[in-house]
Amino acid sequence: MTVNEMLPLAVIASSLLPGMVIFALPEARVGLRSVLNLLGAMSKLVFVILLLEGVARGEVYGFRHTVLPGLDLVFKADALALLFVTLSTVLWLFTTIYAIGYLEGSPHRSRFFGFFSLCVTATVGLAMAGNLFTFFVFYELLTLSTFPLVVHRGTPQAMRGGTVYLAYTLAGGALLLTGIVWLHGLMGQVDFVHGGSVAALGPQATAQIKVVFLLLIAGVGVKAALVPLHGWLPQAMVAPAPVSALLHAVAVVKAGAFGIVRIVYEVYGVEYAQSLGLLKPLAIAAAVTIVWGSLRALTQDDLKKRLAYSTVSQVSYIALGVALFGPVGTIGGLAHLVHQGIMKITLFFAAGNYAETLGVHKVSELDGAGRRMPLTSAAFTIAAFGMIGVAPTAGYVSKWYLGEGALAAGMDWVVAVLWTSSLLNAAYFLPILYRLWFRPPPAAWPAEHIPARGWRETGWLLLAPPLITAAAVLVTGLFAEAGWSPLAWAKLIAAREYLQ
Amino acid sequence: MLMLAFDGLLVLALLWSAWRCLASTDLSRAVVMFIVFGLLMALAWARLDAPDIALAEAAIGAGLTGALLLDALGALRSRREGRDAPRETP
Amino acid sequence: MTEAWLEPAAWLIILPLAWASVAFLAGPGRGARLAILALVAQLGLALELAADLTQRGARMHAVGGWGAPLGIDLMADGLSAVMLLLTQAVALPIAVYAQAYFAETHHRHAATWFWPLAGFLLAAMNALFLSADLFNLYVTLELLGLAAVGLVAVGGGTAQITAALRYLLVSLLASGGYLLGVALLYGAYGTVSMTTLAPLAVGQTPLAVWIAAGLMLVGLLAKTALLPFHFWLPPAHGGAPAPVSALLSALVVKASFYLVLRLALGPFAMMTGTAAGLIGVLGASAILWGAWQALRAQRLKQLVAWSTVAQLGYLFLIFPLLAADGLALQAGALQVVAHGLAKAALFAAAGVLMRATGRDTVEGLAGVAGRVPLTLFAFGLAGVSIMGLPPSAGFLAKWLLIDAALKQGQWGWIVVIIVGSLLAAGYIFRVLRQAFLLAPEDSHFQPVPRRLEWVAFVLAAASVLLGLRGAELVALLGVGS
Amino acid sequence: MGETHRRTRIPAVTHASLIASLGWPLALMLALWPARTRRLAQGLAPLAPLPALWVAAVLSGDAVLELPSVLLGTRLGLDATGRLFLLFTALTWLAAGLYARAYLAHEARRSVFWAFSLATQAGNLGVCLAQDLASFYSFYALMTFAAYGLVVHTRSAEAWRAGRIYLVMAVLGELTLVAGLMMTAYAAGGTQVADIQVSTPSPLAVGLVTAGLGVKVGLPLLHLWLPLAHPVAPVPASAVLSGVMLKAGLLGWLRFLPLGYAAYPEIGATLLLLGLIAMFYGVAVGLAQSDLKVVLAYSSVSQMGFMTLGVGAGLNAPGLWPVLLPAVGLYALHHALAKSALFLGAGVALKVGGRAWVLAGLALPALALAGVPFTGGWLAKSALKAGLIALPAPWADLLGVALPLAALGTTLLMSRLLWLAHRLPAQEAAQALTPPWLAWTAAGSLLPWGFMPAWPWPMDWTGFTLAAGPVFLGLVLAFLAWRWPLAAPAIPPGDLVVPVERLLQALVRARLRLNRRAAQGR
Amino acid sequence: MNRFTRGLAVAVGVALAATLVAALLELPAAAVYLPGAVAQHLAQSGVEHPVTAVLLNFRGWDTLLEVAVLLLALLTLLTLRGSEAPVAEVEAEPLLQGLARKALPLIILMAGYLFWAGAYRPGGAFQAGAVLAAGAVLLHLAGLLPAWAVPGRLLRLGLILGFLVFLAVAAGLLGQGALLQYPPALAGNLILLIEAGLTLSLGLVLAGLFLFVTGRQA
Amino acid sequence: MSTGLLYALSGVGLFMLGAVGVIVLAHLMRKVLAFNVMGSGAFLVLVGLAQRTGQPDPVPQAMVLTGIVVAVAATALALGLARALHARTGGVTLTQGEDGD
Repeated sequence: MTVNEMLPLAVIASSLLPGMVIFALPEARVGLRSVLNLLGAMSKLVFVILLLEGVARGEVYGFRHTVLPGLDLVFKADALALLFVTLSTVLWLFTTIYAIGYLEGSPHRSRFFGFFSLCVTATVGLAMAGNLFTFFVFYELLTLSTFPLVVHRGTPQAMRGGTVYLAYTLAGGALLLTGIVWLHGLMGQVDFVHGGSVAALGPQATAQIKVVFLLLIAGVGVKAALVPLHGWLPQAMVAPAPVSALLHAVAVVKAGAFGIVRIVYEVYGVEYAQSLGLLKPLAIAAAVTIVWGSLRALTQDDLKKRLAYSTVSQVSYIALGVALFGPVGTIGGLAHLVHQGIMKITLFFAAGNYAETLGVHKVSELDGAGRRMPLTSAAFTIAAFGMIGVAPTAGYVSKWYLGEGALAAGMDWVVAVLWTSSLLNAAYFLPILYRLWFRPPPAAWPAEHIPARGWRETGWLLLAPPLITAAAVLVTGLFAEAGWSPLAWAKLIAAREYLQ
Repeated sequence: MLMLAFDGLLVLALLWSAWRCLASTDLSRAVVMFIVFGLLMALAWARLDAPDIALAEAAIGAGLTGALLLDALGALRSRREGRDAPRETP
Repeated sequence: MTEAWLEPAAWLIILPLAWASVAFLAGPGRGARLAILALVAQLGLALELAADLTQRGARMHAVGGWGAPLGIDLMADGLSAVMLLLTQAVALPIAVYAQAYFAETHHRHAATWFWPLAGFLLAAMNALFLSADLFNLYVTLELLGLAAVGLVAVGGGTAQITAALRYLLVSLLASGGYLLGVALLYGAYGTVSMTTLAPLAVGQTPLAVWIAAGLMLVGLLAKTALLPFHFWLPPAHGGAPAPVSALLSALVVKASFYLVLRLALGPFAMMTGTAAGLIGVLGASAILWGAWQALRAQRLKQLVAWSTVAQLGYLFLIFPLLAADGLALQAGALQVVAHGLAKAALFAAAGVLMRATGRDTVEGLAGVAGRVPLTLFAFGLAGVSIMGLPPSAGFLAKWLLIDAALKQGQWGWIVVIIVGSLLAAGYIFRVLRQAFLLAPEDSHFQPVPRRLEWVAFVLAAASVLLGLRGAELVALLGVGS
Repeated sequence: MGETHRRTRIPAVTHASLIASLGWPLALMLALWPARTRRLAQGLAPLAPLPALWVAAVLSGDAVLELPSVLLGTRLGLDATGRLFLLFTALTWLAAGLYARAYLAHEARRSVFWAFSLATQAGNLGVCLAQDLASFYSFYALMTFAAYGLVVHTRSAEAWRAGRIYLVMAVLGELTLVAGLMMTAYAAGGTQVADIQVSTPSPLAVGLVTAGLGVKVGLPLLHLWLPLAHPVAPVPASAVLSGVMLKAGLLGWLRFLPLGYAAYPEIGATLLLLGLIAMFYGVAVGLAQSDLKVVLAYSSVSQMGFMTLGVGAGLNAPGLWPVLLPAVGLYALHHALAKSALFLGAGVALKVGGRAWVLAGLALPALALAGVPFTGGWLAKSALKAGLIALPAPWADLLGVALPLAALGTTLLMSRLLWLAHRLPAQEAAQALTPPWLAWTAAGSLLPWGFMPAWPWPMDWTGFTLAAGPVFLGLVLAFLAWRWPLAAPAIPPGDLVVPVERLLQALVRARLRLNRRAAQGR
Repeated sequence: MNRFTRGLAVAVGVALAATLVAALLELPAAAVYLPGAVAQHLAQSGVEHPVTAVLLNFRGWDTLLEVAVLLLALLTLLTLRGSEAPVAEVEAEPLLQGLARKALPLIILMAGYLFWAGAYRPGGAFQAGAVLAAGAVLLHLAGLLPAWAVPGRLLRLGLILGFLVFLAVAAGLLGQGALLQYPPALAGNLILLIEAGLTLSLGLVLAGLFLFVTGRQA
Repeated sequence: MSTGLLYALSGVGLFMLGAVGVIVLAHLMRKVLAFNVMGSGAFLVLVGLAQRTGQPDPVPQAMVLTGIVVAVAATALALGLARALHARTGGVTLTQGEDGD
């Protein structure tokens, strides 16, 4: 086995193995568990950096293992995969730090961190999947490994959330499976290749191919929380904050969005999908989701639920970007994959900080929290502005490219969608900011757990991650055109997708 | 021809005894009918040039099975309830 | 080639018979260590046989040196090798499990003759998988049936005895039908050797043979608990002690299924079309009905047993899909193996959960996630295979099944498969969900031997990881077909 | 995108100055956060605009800073328009800052004010320097959102209400602007101002940009926030809000509308019409006000109408733009200076009462606004008029009548202002506020002369009469109104916002009732 | 079981029987004729009686497994009765006792004959074992032989001996090329050995089916 | 019609009689009896059909011997179970409607 084959596996193993060991660890081994966690996260980061460097040089990384005749488990670490892998890896590191602080002293931590590692394993595996089958394998693994995290608290509410989550995702998985097998039956192994391979089937299979597309998109659309398949996401918010932060804001929904990207670009091929007229419905679905999610977010008082509906809305930007036929929209969508991740994770970190530090879970209880926790609130503010799309944040950049892409694709109405969405984003984020900064704090917080010490308004493990990610929101937006930015990477991918 | 008539009668007897065995309302009579049936079967085996089976049928089918049935009949007739509470495996 | 006296196929039957006898000789409750030791050897033999077959193709072993049709042939091909491997692979861990399980005073009475019974059971299955003679198969079926009934009865409670009796009666009725079928076939062709019979039956099929086929298949379906003959299974499998349930659900029902498959591929190859479709419909109904019942079951083991009813249904979906491409056959074999491992794991885990909570209800599981996490993980892993989620072997089975259905344009089955998987997810997660609940204040948990937990885990992990090695299994299956 | 631009060798000092002009206010703002540096930062805060002033006044003309990796390719620099705007912006902020130091001497939440003020200032200055759309929008957004803190600074009920309305309108405006900019950039194929000014975006894009920025400018119907927000802010904040921040919108028009390159007759006509309406509407509603600062705010609506006319004319007749651009610039300068002086003065009047010297100090910029000859207003109006009368048929005549009438209105409004100030009861003696105000008033009256374009207006009596006549007539009317007061209808500040607000409230209440009913039904 | 299902079962049974009868009446002759093969190979089987030859040589494998079936039934019965001691003895019946005492030697003799005769003519281990078992049952009924409790080591050995011998022979002959492949020279003796073991064990097992169960309540 | 065939036909009748009996009869003893009748029927078919030409066939005869032993084992087992059930519940039938149904 060559290095180029092993490196993708190493990326997967670097979270899988620590996770397995952690499962077996007794509850009390906090130190060892933390070391294992961080070691895994760090080593994954190192592997990913090696991959990034290699891919930028044009190296090809991949691995293939035959499961059944004509059915291979394929990994490939191409530029697109690495976009997602890097995002997950970096955010996993921060979230792990955050989770160590967040869950300090709570029960069942071995289980939590075990499944947490498994989730990340699933996410990177999914990102590096080289064919539909492999994608599906990790797609389902992701479902399974997130369930214990959703129900982690063991309350009836958590159970309800978990049940809804499962019902949606498993049903989605079933649709996806049907689509995959169908396609498999039509053309054998469906590897992800630039420009897609379905076009080779020729015109007589068009009707079937369209149905398969519907199945596949509906399947991944559940995780991507496309309306009306989004019902699980707000329910899954009963999970602990780090879970909501990394998984539901980033990993799981992104898995769906990422699936859409792969299916459109590398299974169907964007030109072919366009010629079949499949992109416009997708764009419409994404647009509806964008607006609907925002509308629902408006009326939520529970902070995490509001953020969840916001996720519903924001993730569809990615699908929208994909559906905009042309490189600019693609760049916007792919950049948003990263941008939304860092913005939303910041928001969830902050929400978790309010909950963990002050016992505040509701928007209406946030009055004056900015004075008590200025750093957290500053991070929240930056991310919220990012969500609205205010320059110079990351959100602005992705929205800009989406808008330009829409115009280039002749879908001017998308600009109106973006406008509406931004307006609604402002309508549900600005009141929060207003409460944070401009309302007087209450006499006492609902349940203040962590006292402020000097400028440290909460535990440093809780404080550092949101600050770093908030800084990233600014930096990725501000230096969007720099060579190392997510946007630049997205441009690289778009160039490869559209030039080949 | 005579043998065929005998065979016919034997077959009828077999069917009849089997029917009685299953249909009679009295269980002990049923068991007795079964033993009769077994013996008739032994005859039938003999008619089929199968003396080995006839022997086995007489000894095992009618004899041993009959004894088992009679013994079980006695046991099942006694309407004593179980001494111990039924054991359950959790 | 090994010496003749080292023939693994023969030893796979002799060995369990021998250790069963020795265990009997050794006295009540004895024989565990011997059994485990022997099972290690059996697993080795099965592997050896599989390796040998892959290298040199299928082979016959003429018992007594006569050969069919006068004598009895043992036949080892890919399908039998797969079944043999599965049997030994499940039996070994379950034996380890049983040793620890019955060591508890609470269960000791059940263990008196467990080991000889288990030995005969395994011997019966191995003999069945190797036999190519219809009457010999009848004897192995009876041997298997009585051993299984005996194992069901070892629990000793009213429920178990009732279940055993019902199981026995069904089994006897079924083998009666089978025997009559054999009688008719012998009358029609003058032989009971499958290899001799197959070309004859295909060449000329009088009405009596059709009836024989019907009788035999119906009998076997009843033994496999295909809907509507499933009624005996949930009490029998749900009521027996955990290791017994594991053996029964994982292996015993597969034996009669194997026979159905053998017959359908061999002497009764003429039964296609409507008959196969009918079996498929029954399978589909079993999938749905079994899963539905599992969703409603109050008791944990009952739930797992109903799950068996449902999962067996998948096996019968392959009959309408059997085709030259072999996809459906592969699907069936994979499902047998996947379900075997997974169901053994589920029952093993259920045994642990019951012991930990002290009762056999789904509701009583609240809070066990914190107490026996490994077991729960095992339950979940096995569930993955049962639900047919990747990368488990169960997934590969369902994949192939869907693939086969698509290839033949029989869409209906796909819907059934998918819905069945979702229902399976429903009942598996019903358990997991309950386990993750906060433990009620008044609950107390008993400690459980670690070995029980690990066995469940190993079995479950095997059923999932096998999904990565499906190619090997399929290659083995291809030997001699 | 940046390739098309002239790359010139620019000394490091230029880069440093450009960065400092924006970085210095931001650095001061951040320095307010730690308790250790807070006092120092507060002390230096009034001087925050100095680097910008240096850039505007001293730096050579082609000062450009290109940062291709920042945002969508950032280009900061100065052109003639930018320099003018930067100059009066920096100056006004300087004056307001010095004024604020005295104004806030006893204020507890000083540092909060300074923080928002510095952020707003950085945005405002940045807008002047931005030569590409992304950085312009970034600074513009920074300014808009930070100014919210200034609007609600007093935390009074009116302030919250004004803040809310300000924010809603601002967000609507920004989003519309972004949508318009997207289309514009798409049409222009780049994000640089230089690209956009020579492109022909779709009328929709132009309309969106116009409307988005129009919120800031206070176009009629988009002005609703203005009369609410400007008065409730602390006086120095009002001065910059009304004085220079409105001009940021104007600058946006100048930057992102292809003025002088492409004709958009319909949009131009609409703007002309809206400008006209604004001129009179501001006056009419302003006259019905009884709060000094509200009157001034409506005056701003009215005055921005003049500049709108200029831009509208430019869109309508691109050929006129070379004449119009300096006039609009001059008008912006003049209004910035006069309006901020008036607001600062109003603040003094509210503190010390309607003393004579206060009234005199107020009268100077008030007369300038009215366009009395030899004031900055006169210069600006003359310059604008020179451009406007060259418009095609209906407009030239219409404006020929409307402009003097508008001057009459302005005079009336200013009289009303003075009258209201006069009625203020005398309170404290002169204050620390006074020196910065008076100095600024003086500077403001002189500065426009320095930016006078080529002599626009025949220096004959007709001209004087046309300029002074309306003023005189207005004064007479004002006198009459003083002697024989009419019962003017009382229009609440924010005029149309009141019914709109009621409607929205009713909708929200209905929605809540529905929710409650649904919850009960469950 | 409701009336409908009963009716259905009866109807299906009758229909099936009728069809089957019709099918049998028109069944053509079988293609394979095994009796010929049996006769042909009888000489090499080691016995002269064809049924015994089939039972213990040609299809000896069936017989081996069949013995296991018997053992299994016994095992299950043993499992069921658990470890409880037998209940009170049956009352002795003088008349039956006398009969039994007289019949016993006769029965043993008959069993011996049947066992011996099996090689040449009808008879064999099964019949002999059955006769032995019948004798034991008779003894029990006469009150001369108590019901059996948990089998001791010796009894266990007796019960399993025949099977073990059979199994050992089967396995031992693997070296010949296949299970139960008797060398022609040794075939007769080996079969005799097996039959001897089986007669003993089958007698005990069949008796056990009765004696382990009878007279007790569970 | 040969003797073999005649007995084979009667075997069919016995088999069906027994099979229906096993299903229909409630009392466990009767079920056992019916099972034995059924088995005998099958044996008759096996031997009778093979010998319908009139020639004795040792192969099915040996099979039937095996079958008889199996049947007696099953009978003993069924009776043992029935007795155990009776001892525990006093019942002599399989009550319906338990978990399974």
